[in-house]
Parts: sequence; structure tokens; C-alpha cells
Amino acid sequence: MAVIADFALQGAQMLLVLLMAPLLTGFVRKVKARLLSRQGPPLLQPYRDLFKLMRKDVVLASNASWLFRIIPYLVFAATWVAASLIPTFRSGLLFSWTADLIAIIAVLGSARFFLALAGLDAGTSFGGIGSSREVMIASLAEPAMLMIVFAIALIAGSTQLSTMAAFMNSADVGLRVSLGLALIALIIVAVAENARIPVDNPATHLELTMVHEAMVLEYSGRHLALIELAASLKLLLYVSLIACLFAPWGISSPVIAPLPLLIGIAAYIGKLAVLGFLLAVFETSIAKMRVFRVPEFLGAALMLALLATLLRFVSGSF
Amino acid sequence: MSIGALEGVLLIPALSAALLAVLPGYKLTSRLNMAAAFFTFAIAVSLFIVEPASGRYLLVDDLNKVFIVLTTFVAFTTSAFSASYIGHEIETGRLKPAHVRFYHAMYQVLMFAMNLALTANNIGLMWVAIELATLTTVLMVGLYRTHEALEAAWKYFILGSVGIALALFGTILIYMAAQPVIGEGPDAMVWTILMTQAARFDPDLLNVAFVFLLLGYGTKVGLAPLHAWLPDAHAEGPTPISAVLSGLLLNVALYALLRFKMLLALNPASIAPGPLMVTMGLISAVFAAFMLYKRRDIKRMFAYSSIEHMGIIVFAFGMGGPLANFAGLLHMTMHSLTKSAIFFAVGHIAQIKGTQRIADISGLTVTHPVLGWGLVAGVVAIAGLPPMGIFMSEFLVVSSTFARAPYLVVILVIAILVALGALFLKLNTIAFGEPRGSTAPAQASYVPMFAHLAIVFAAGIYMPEALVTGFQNVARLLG
Amino acid sequence: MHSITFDIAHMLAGSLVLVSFLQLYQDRLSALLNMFALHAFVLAASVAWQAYAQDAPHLYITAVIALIFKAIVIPLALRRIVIKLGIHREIENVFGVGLAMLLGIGLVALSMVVMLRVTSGADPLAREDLAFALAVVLLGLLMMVTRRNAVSQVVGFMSLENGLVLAATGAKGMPLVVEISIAFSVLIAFIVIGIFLFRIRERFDTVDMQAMDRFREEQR
Amino acid sequence: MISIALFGVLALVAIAPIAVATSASPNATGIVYGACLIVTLILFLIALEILFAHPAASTVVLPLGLPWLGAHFRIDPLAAFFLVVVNLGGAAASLFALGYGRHEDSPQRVLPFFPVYLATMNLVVLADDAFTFLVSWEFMSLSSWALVIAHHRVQENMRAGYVYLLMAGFGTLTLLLAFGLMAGGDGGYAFDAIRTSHLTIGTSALVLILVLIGAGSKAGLVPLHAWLPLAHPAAPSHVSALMSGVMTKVAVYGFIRIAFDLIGQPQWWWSLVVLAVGGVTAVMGVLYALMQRDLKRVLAYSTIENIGLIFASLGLALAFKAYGMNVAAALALTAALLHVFNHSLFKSLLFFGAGSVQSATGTRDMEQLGGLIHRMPQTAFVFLIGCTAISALPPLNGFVSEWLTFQAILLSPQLPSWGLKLMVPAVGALLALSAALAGACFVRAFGITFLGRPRSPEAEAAQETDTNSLAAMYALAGACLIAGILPGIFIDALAPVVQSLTDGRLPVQTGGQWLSIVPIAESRSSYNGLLVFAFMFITGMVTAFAIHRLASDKIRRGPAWGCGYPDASTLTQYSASSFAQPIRRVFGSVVFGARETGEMPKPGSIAPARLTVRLRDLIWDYAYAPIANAVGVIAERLNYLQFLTIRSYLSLVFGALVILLTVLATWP
Repeated sequence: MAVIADFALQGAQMLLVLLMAPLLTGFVRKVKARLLSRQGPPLLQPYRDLFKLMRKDVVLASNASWLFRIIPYLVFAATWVAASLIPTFRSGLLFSWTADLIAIIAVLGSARFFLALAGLDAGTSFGGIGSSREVMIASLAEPAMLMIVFAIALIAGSTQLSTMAAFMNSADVGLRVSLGLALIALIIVAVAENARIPVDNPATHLELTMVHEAMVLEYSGRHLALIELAASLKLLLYVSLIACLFAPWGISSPVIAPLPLLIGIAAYIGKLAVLGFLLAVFETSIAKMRVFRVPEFLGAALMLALLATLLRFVSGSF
Repeated sequence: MSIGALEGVLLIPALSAALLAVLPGYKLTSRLNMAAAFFTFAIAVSLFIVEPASGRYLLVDDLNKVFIVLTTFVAFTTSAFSASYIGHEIETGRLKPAHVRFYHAMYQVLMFAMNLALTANNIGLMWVAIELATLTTVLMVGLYRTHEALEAAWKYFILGSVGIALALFGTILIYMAAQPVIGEGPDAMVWTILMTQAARFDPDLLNVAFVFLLLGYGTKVGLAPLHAWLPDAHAEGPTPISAVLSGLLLNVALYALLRFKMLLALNPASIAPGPLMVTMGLISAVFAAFMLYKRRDIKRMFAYSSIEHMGIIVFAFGMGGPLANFAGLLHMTMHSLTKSAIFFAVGHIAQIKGTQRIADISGLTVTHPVLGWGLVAGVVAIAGLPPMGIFMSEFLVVSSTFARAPYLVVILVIAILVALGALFLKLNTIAFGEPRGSTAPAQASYVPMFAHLAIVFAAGIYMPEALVTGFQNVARLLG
Repeated sequence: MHSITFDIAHMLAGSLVLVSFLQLYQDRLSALLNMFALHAFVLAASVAWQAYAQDAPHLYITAVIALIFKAIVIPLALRRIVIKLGIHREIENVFGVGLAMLLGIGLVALSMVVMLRVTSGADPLAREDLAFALAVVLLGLLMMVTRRNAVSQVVGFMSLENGLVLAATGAKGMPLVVEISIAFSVLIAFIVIGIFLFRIRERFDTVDMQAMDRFREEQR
Repeated sequence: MISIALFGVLALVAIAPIAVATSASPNATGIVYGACLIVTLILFLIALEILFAHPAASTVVLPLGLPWLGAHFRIDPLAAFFLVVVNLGGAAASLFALGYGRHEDSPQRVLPFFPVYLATMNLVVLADDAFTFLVSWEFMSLSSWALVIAHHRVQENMRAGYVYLLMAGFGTLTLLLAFGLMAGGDGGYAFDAIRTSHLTIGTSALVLILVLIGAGSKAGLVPLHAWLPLAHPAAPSHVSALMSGVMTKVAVYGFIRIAFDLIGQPQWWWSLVVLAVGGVTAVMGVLYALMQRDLKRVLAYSTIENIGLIFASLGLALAFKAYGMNVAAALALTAALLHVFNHSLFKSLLFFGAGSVQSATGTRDMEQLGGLIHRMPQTAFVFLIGCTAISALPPLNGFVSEWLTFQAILLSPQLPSWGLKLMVPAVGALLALSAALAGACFVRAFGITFLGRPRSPEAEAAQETDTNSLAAMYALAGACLIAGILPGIFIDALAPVVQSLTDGRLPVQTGGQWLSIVPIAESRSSYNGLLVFAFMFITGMVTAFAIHRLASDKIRRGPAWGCGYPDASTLTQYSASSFAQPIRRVFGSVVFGARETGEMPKPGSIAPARLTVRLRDLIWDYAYAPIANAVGVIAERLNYLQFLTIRSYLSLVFGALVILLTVLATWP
């Protein structure tokens, strides 16, 4: 009985993230449009796009390889699995111990690895630009992310997200310098990882300025749909990661009772809304930076995270 | 009177020298030369069985047994090599039959002189023998009568004579030191007596004596800065003689040094000869190692490598102690075998390619696989790489002395490394790369070369008990 | 009580050193050869005196050899060579006589220091002789390295060897002295013949020598 | 046990003469490599048996080597583990060579040395006294040197071999000094004697430094790595695989054996040195790798990176051991050993792939390759698996060992010393950086070589490689996957090794639910490769199925989008160097002194614009070149002594005499 319930909850979690992802994307777009005093697309536009793309034929570049056709599924699967391992409305899910935070980051890493390969497969220069810049960004973002994980894990004494969330929820967190540093770094990384302004512009289609979009330029039809979905899943993932680490309120403890779960879901959606809104405001308020300013931007994140970790090492009180 | 093994070692060379001086025809004489060398070797081996007692003029103990057997063995293999080498020289007309007769006679005289030096129980007799050996080799170095050969012979002659003079002065001083204790007359020059009385000699006199002996016999050993004759003599003489010089004559001079070191070691009041030998050894090793780089002549290069190894050996003996002495003996034996093997190879190579210039020899492993790989094996051994015997001795030298004298050993290690670099720098062009020069098949006798290499290889992996105990006794003697 | 014998031996040995200095002082070959003859003669005298002092008759042979071979035969032979090569009035010091003398004095001092702190035990006669002998040896070597010309180098070598004989005879009852002196005479004969045969003169010449060695290394 | 192993080694050695004898015949390749394959497999099984049954250490003394000492051999868990690594790699290489070796143009220069090389690597692991160890160690270098210069007509190969031999000699002599210190003057060379002998702090510290230099130069620690990227690519590919995948591990074994086993209790500050060197090596190695055009050189440099990672973990283990934190030490050491095993798997795999590419196209220059995935699909597939594994991406094995390392780092705040408190996080950051860069590096390696369009006719005409090679590569790829999804088994297998070296061990992994690995406690951290793999597989499959069923599954082919300029030339693709350009811009100027000079033709001129990039190997320029120059200068100076006159030589003798006499005169 309990096992079945656990399975059910895990499944619910997977479906939840899958369903919420496009919505979040649409929400952010909407808010941005409104901030620019435009009407903006309806909230459900991303779903429509996805379904449309799904039904369209795939146009493959003449010399695309078998790898090129597998990659969308790989990327989507990896991102989805990663996203569904983040505690959203309830901690300690059945498979939560499958992968701790480091492993989740790594799973996202493999998604990126294959996406970058896809960029090189068609043998065009745009794909090349995309993937080479993507790996450059990643080569700084990933260590920064790991350092952030270190800093928080050293505070929480665990890399297990459920445990971390529980700890952050408990009283003995207090206000810590290292946490603040880690949060700032995490936000920077999240922005970079999701190809948002100022690092990249998800809306542009001027090939020379784009990174992520250039990389997937050759994708069409259902492949593109999967990539897009994976992208919004990733955005959702980072948002809910921030939420569960720095705003773990309302996440229900591992009990099976309807009320806490409802509270948890409600709280989760609320957090998504707030963070999505903040993201939109952030994006509209600043301009995209040149590609080679990005390393400094991310380097700052790396340094902040390293500083946080060092502080933790030097004394437990920070 | 009965002629014991000890006398035999001397008589056979002497008689055969006389015989070879008159016999014509190089085929016969070279065979005879081989035979004589072989019998000498056989008798030398029998020294281990019959154990003759030391007489008034000849002595035999563990120390010189080792040297005698080594000398006679290498002499034998070298004579085998020289048979084929000389044959080729005759065909190409570089040597005349008269020269060959002279050469063979001198060869045996040299053997006689060296064996005498090794068996002499009298420091004066020993000095005479070494002088004789020197003069013989001088004549053989000049054998080709070319401009450079005479040049080298002359250089060798002059430096050698000065060395002889210094050694004699040292010998006289030893006598002076011994005479008040032992009394006037020959007794004061007899090793066996000197050894028993050494403790009561005048130490300061011994010190001065040792300085002169170190320089005098050190000239023969080829220690820098007394080495100048050695490279040219090796490069210009007939290759068998180069092999004998590197493989044997240096050892004989070294033997003399060791004897006197033992003498001083018995006198506590005298300065320890160790530091002097260590210094000379290090200087020679480092100097020779660097000299290897600029060599253009293949035989001269290996001559310098002999200087380097003599430096290592002298260093080992200078450091002293059972392990280091053992290592020194082992290194000396291995070096004799390896270096002569290398010279065998080099001799054939030079004959095939018609040149000794390294730049004109290339890709040997392609054109002459056996010879080429033989040379590679030889260089591997001489560079102190396993599984050859020299690795074992270098292992012992370095590891047993590092704890005692770290800085000196570091210098030695650097020298070894520099030499390794130089040797393989040259080997790369000689043995590998695009073949250059004549590709005529070699009519060479590989047996001596590979016999030596096989022994060196075996010694690097397994040493028979008897040999080990012998070496250990000697090492103990050397203190 | 052999103070007289001791003094005479001392005087002879000392005069041998003196003659070595005179040799250093010469810069003409012919004069040098004369000096060497004198050197050999003094040696013969000293050896003879030792033979008498130690009443060791075999030493007389050495004395005679020294007298005939070194004091007469060799100088004459060398003179012929010098004349043949036409270098009898050549000045061939590497550096000035004065400096050479200074060095010589230094060497004598050195040999004194070494030997006198040495032979505390040995008897005085031998001690003095040894000190002088060492001085002669060193002076001979000095001469060999400060002269460019083959002939004068041979002279240097021979005076070195005179020092050896002096030492050998000074050592009481040393066996083989005669043999050794003979052996050395043979050696010297070799050298002289070598010079004579191979016209060694130019072989010693600095510049030429280098050219020779360069040639050997480059060519072939 | 030990005797069987030694017989195996003997058999390997015995193959060499056979190789010499048969090298003329065409089927020598088959005979030799077949024999090697069989013997190494047997040795592999023996080692496995020892590792899992873990009996007491068995020793044997043969009357060889140093006469009064004999040759000591010993198999303990550590040795058994490294035997597994060596012989697994050896077997794979032999299998690969069964096919690859047929392309060899001068087999007689490879066949005799290959089995000897295998034998010596086994001997190093088995040796139990200093002499045997060093003989095997240096002989290993020598035989591999012979293999490196197998293609001796290529000048750079000779140069590579030369540098390699010099560095090997240097390393061996350093180790020799270390053993000299450990054994002392009276020759206690047996490892047992060394274990029982108590060294002073200073001595053991000096020993550790010497060993770090000696073993490190063989393993390829920066700055002693210079020979590695030269030598590894020069050798035939199956040998490169052995050198990179296995021999560097033997070097690691040497370090572990001495630092953890022989010299007793470590000092905490040793770990500072090891950690720093490891971290720097990791980053430098991968940065170098990113800048290379030669595929095999990329792999060689990435070997340096992984060695850095391993040594960093070893440093951690030393630190924990120094403070008696045995479990943590066990964790760090497990991470190191597991990475040793993993790296030997995927690095061999990658070198095999590179070898297949080379024999198919005749070049290793990535700028000449491309599009090979169409012509060599299977090679591409296994190579991709290798790339994924070495980039430390789940669910493959590279990630597991890296994850364990990070877990060990997370334990280190408990270390009391301040130096470590500051060093460990920095090293952690370096490792994270190197991991990310490794990902970039292998995206580049795979993408430029196998994807895109062929950049040369040779690449156009490439053929899939032979079945033997493929078999070897598939086997290794499978091993990578298994080690990735079932790491618990391997960690448990390592337990006895770790126990014997640190007196600590991790909890039993295979007992946990769903075979997930739990280093300390599940509340702290856990990872389950199996489930991650299963989830990704299932979700991917389900998605594909659903979409193809419910939505469309149609495919149309069209030209790639070129901004409306359809270009025929394959040169407009991103090349290896252009792919690395952003990263070069970020790190290059510091690490390589990189200078980019672009010259634009004036408007109207049709001259091509050109960009020239100058990279300098600063380590070579500032560490190696000066030494070489110094030797040259000294040799030049001393060489004048060859051309003096007899008079000058006499003056040397004279001078020596006077000096010695003066010494005597002034002797106290």
C-alpha cells in the first residue's frame, strides 16, 4: 500500500514538473511582454507550440547522423529525470536517494554534452559557434555550480536534496554569509545555464549572437519540440532548486496525508510564480552582454562560490 | 722445478710471443694467438682449483685472482675477435703481414706484462710490468703509421712516461716508508711483507707516496685531468687494442691503485685515500659525461665513456664499505666485458662503413640487424639500464652511498644521467633512422660480442654463488 | 758520525737543484743542453757519493750510466738534432724567465714543506735527499710545461728523471735502482729517437697541434 | 598463487624469442598477440581470484637479482588489484592488436617487445624488494621505449623516444635515491625490512618528495609530464593504450606502495604537496588537451589530467590517514583506486578508437578528419561511450570515481590543519574546473573527428575497422557501462585493498537497496547508477515510442541551413582550433602565453584574411629548454679540452700534482 502510494507520488512529481515546465516558460514570457507593455502571447502558447511541432515532419540536414536523431530523446530524458529528482512539493520521495545534488548536476551535464555534439553534427558553422560557446560557458558554470553545492552541502552536512531541504527548513540554519554568497552565485549560474539574458537571449534569431539557439539551429519538428521542452524543464529545475534550497517552506515531510501535500503543491506553484516574475523583471531590466564578457560574469560566480566554501572550511560559524 | 699455474700464466704469453714473432702467415698466427690466449685463460681458471701459494716474487690472493681471470678471459675473446678483424684489415691492405706478425707478438707481450703486473708480489716489479704494458700498447696504437695514429701514440707515450715517472717516485717513497721498519733490501718492496707491517710505517710519507701513485697510475686509469692520452689512443689504434685498453689495461692500473689503497687503509694514522679517489672519480665521471656530447668519432666516444665508468668505479672504491667495494668490483668486471663487446661491434661497423665518423653511420638496425641490435644492447648495458649487470652495480653504488654522502651521490647521479643522454643521442642516429653508408653484408664473428653481452645480461639477473663469495671476500679485503 | 758524508751528499743534492734552476733560466737551446750535461754530471757525482757512503757498489753502475749516457751521449745527440732542425738559438719559453724562476722557488718551498713535515722518523741524509729530489722532479715538470720545444721538453723530462734517480739512490738499499735507471735510459732513447724520426718539433707546436686535432675530429 | 603468476610472467617473456623467430612469417602477429591474450587473461583471472577470495599475502623468494638478497615477490590485495588493471588492459590491447597489428609495416620492431613490456609491468607490481622493483620498473621503460621508436624513420618519434628515455632514467634514479634512503647504507632492500625500519621524519619526508618526483615523472605529473604527450602518440596505438591506460597506473602503484605502505605514518603536510601537484596537473593537463590537433595527443594530455585527479585523491587519503580518520581515508583511497581502474578502461578504449581512425584514414590530425560516424558507425559508437565516460558523465563509470572524490572532499572540513583547510577547497575547485573542461575537450575530440563533414579525401574514403579491434573496444565499452551502473560491486572488491592500507573501510555497498552506493550514510549522500540509467533509458524509450505513435515519425532530408549561403566547402565547418578558440581566449593568455594576430586585407583586395595563433609551452620553455641549453653550453666549453697540445695536458697533470701536494702540505 505504502509502496504503491510512494510510486504514485513519484509519478505525480514527474508529471507535475513535466506539465508545469511550459507553463513557467509561458508565464515568464507573458510577464516580460507586459513589462515591455506588449500584449504578449497567451500563457498556454508554449503547449500549443509543442503540439504543433510534434505533428510536423522532421527536416534533417543532409549529412546528419544517427546520433543527431537520438540526441533529442537523450537530452529530454536526462533533463526530465533530473528535474523529477528535485523535491518540489514533498521531500523524501521514493527514488530521491537515486541521485544526490552532485549527480543531478552531472546528469544535466550529460544532457549538455550531447546537445553540444548535436551542434557539431550537421557540419555548419552556426552549430559550431553554438557548441563551442556553450562548452566555454559550461566549463565555468559547472565548477561554479559544484562549489555552490559544496558550500551548501557543508552547511547541511549532506548532498542529499531532501536532507538539505529539511535542514534549511529547520531552525538551526540562521543567517550565514556563505549562504548569501552561494545564493548569488546560484542565481548567476542559473541565468547562464538557462541561456537567459544577459548571457544569452532565448528570443533572438540573429545567429552570431546566440549560443543555445545556434546550437539547436538544425533541429525541427518533434526533435525541436523535445529540445524546447527540455529547455523549459531545465528552467523549471533551476527555479525549483532555488526554491527548495532557499525557500523550503511548505514542502511536506515524507508522510502520506492529503493536506500537507496540497499545501506543498500550492506553495510550490506560488514559489514558481514569484521566482518566474523576478526572473522576468531581471531580464527586462538589463541588456545582453558580449560573449567574452560572460567568462568574467561566471568567473565572479565561481569566485563567490569558492569564497563561500572557503569560509565554511575555515570556520563552521559562517 | 715444477711450474705452477701462476708461472704458467706468465710463461705461455712469453713463449708464444717469441714464437709469434717469427712465424709467418696471419691465418696461422691468429689461430695460434687465440690458442695461446685460451690456454692462459684455462690456467688462470685453474688458479681457483689448485690454489697455489704466493711466492717471493709472485703472489695470488682473492683480489688478483678476480683480475687475472677477467684479464685472460677478455684477452681470449679479444684475440678471437682480432682474428676476423685482422683478416679484414689484411684484405683491405691497411696492414702488411709484417705488421701483423709484430702485432701478434706484441699482443702476447702485452698479455705477459699485464699478468705480471697482476701477479707481481713486489711493488718495483709491478711498476716495471706496467711500464712494459704501456710501451707495448704505445707501439700498437701507432700500428697504422698514419699521421693521426703516430700523433696519438706520441701523446700516449709522453703522458705515459710522465705517469710512469710519478708512479716510480711514489714507489720509492713507499720503500722509504717501509725501509726503517722492515730494514733495507728487497723485503721492503714485497707486498705480502708490506701488508703485515704497514701499520708501523711513517704515515706522512705514505700520504705523499699515495699522491704520486694516484697521479702516476691514475694516468693509466685515465682519470681526468690525466686522461688526455686515452681517447686518441682508443680512436687511432686497431680496434682490438681499443678493446684491450678499455677492457684490461685500465683495470690493471686500477688494480695497482687498489693495492696501495689497501696498504694505506692498514695504517690508521695516514690520511684516508678515500676522499682523493672520490674527488678524482667524480671529476672524471662528470667531465667524461659532458665530453660525450660533442664526439664525432664513434671510437673516441666510447673511449670517453670508459673514462666515465672508471670515474664511477674509483668513486665506489673511494667510498669504501662492503657494498660499495662489491659494486666497484662488479662494475669493473661488467664494464670490461661490455666495453670490449661494444668495441667488437664498433670495429666491424667501422670496417663495413669504412668510417668511424658518427655522422656517416646511420640505420644500422635496418642494414645490419644483428650488428645493430648488438650495439644497441651494448649501449643499453653501458648506459646502466637493466637487465644488464652494470645496472646492478650502479644500483649498489648509489643506494649504498646516498645515505652517507648525499651531495656527492647526487653529482654522480647527474653524471650518469648526462652520460645516458649523450649515449642515446648518438645511438639514435647510429642504429636507427634512414640507413646511410655501405650496406655490404658483414663478414664478422659475432661470437665474442654476444658471449660478453650474454654474460653481462646473465650477471644482471643471476650471479653464481662462488663469484659472489669471491667478490665479497675481496670487498672485505679492500675495507 | 757521518757529518762529512752527510754534508757532501747534501751539497751535491742541493747543487742538483741549483742546476735545475740554471736550466730554467736558460732560454737558448744550446745553452740549455750544456746545462743539462752539467745536471747529469752532478747527478753522477752525487750517485757515486751515495754509492760510497752506503758502500753499495752496484750504485756505481748507475753513476757511470748517468755520466756516460746522460752527460755525454744524449746531449750530443740532441745537439745534432737541434742543429739539424736549425733551432739552436730559438727562444721558446711560454712565459718569461722571471716568472718561471718564481714558480720554481715556490715549488722548492712546497717540496721542502711536504718532505720536512713528512720524514720525522727517517734518517736525515735520506730526508734531505728526498726533499731535494722532489724539488728536482717538480722543476723538471715545470720545465716540461713551460717550454714549447720538443727538445727542451725532453731535457725537462730527463732532469725530472734525474730527480728520481737521486731519490732512488738516496733510499738506502733500494733494490732495482740500476735496473730502473737502465729502463729509464731506454725510455729516453725511445723519446729521442722519436723526435729524430718523426720530426716531432712541429708536433708540439701549439697552433699546429690544435689544427691537427680539429682535423682529426672534423674529417674522416 | 604467486608462483602461478610468475609462471605467467615467464610465459610472456618466453613469447619474445618466439616473436623474434617468427617475425618474418605473415602470421607472426596472430601467434604473438594470441599468446599474449591467453596469458594475460589467465593472469587476470588469477588476480581476480586473489582479489575476491583475498587469501593472506603469498610471497616467494627466487635466487635471482641481488645475490645475497634474492628476488622477492609478493601478492597482497594491492598488488592483486593492480594486476587486474594491468592484465585487463593487456588482454584488451592484445585482442585489439590481433586486428590492428596487421596494419603494422615493421612488425619485427613491435612483436618482440610487446610481451616483454607486459611481463615487466606485471613484475613491477609483483616485486617485493627494491632491486627487483627498480629492475622491472626501468626495464618496463626500456621495452616501451623500444616500442615508441618502432617507427624509427620518423624523426619526431626518435625525439619522443629520446625525451622519454631520459625522463624515465631520471625517474628511476630518483627512485633509486629514495630506496637508498629507505634501505640505509647496509642494504636492507627487502620491502619487509624497509617496513620495519623506522625512518626519521626528515628522511621519510625526503623519501616522499623523491618518490613523488620519481613515480610522478612516470605517471606524468606536471611539470614532469613533458615526455608523455610525445611518447604516447608515437607508439603503435595498442601500445599507446597500454602506456596511457596501464603504465601510468603502474607508476601510481609505485607511489601508493611506497607512500602508503613502506614509509609508515605520513605527515599531514605531505598531502599539501600531493594535493597541490594533483590539482594543478589536472587543470593543466586538460587545458593542454584542449589545444591539441593530434587526436592521440589529446588523449595523452587527458591522461595527464586524470593522473592529476588520482593524485589529488591520494593526497586527500594521505591527509586523512595522517590524522587517523581512517574511514575518510578509505573513501579517498577508494576513489583514487576506482578511478585508476576506470581510467584504464576508457583510456584504452579511446586509444583503440584513435588507432582505428588512424589506420582507416592514415592521419591523427583532427583538422583532416570529420564525418567518420557515417563511415565507421561502430567505432564512433564505442568511441562516444569512451568520451562520455571520461567526461565523468552519469551513468558511466568516470562519474562514479569523480563523485566519490567529491564526497571525500566534503568530509575534509574535519581536518584540523589550516593549510589543508585552505588547500582542499581550492583543489576541489580545480578538480571541478578540470572535470568541466574535460567535457568540453571530448565534445571537441568526438565532434570534430566523427561528426560534421569529412575534411579530407582520406576521411571521405574511410572504412569501418576490423572485427577483432571492434571486439576489444566493445568489451571495454561494456566494462565502462557495468562499472558505471553497478559501482557497488567494484567498491566492495576494493575494500580489502583499502583496508590493508588505511585500516578503514567503507560500509558494504552491495547490501543497500537497489544497489545504490552509500559512502558514509544514506542521509548524507548516495548515488545509484543503475536507476539513473534505467530512468533515462525508460523515459527516453517511452517518449520516443509515444511521439512516433501519437505524433509524426516522418523524416525529410534537406541541405543544412547556411544563412541562405549554401556552402559546398567543408572548410567552413568549425575546426578543432576554432572550437577551442573561446576557451583559449579565456585561459590561453595565462597558461600558454597565447597571442592571436589577425591581419585583414584592405577593402577591395582579394587577399585572404589570416589569423595566426601562437601558443607557447611555458613549462617546456622555462624548465626543460634551459637545462638542455645548459648541458649544451657546458659540453661546448669542456670540449676545448679535446684540442689542447701535449704541453697543456702536461700542465694539467702538473697542476693536479701541485694542488694535491699543497693539500697535503696544509693538511691539519
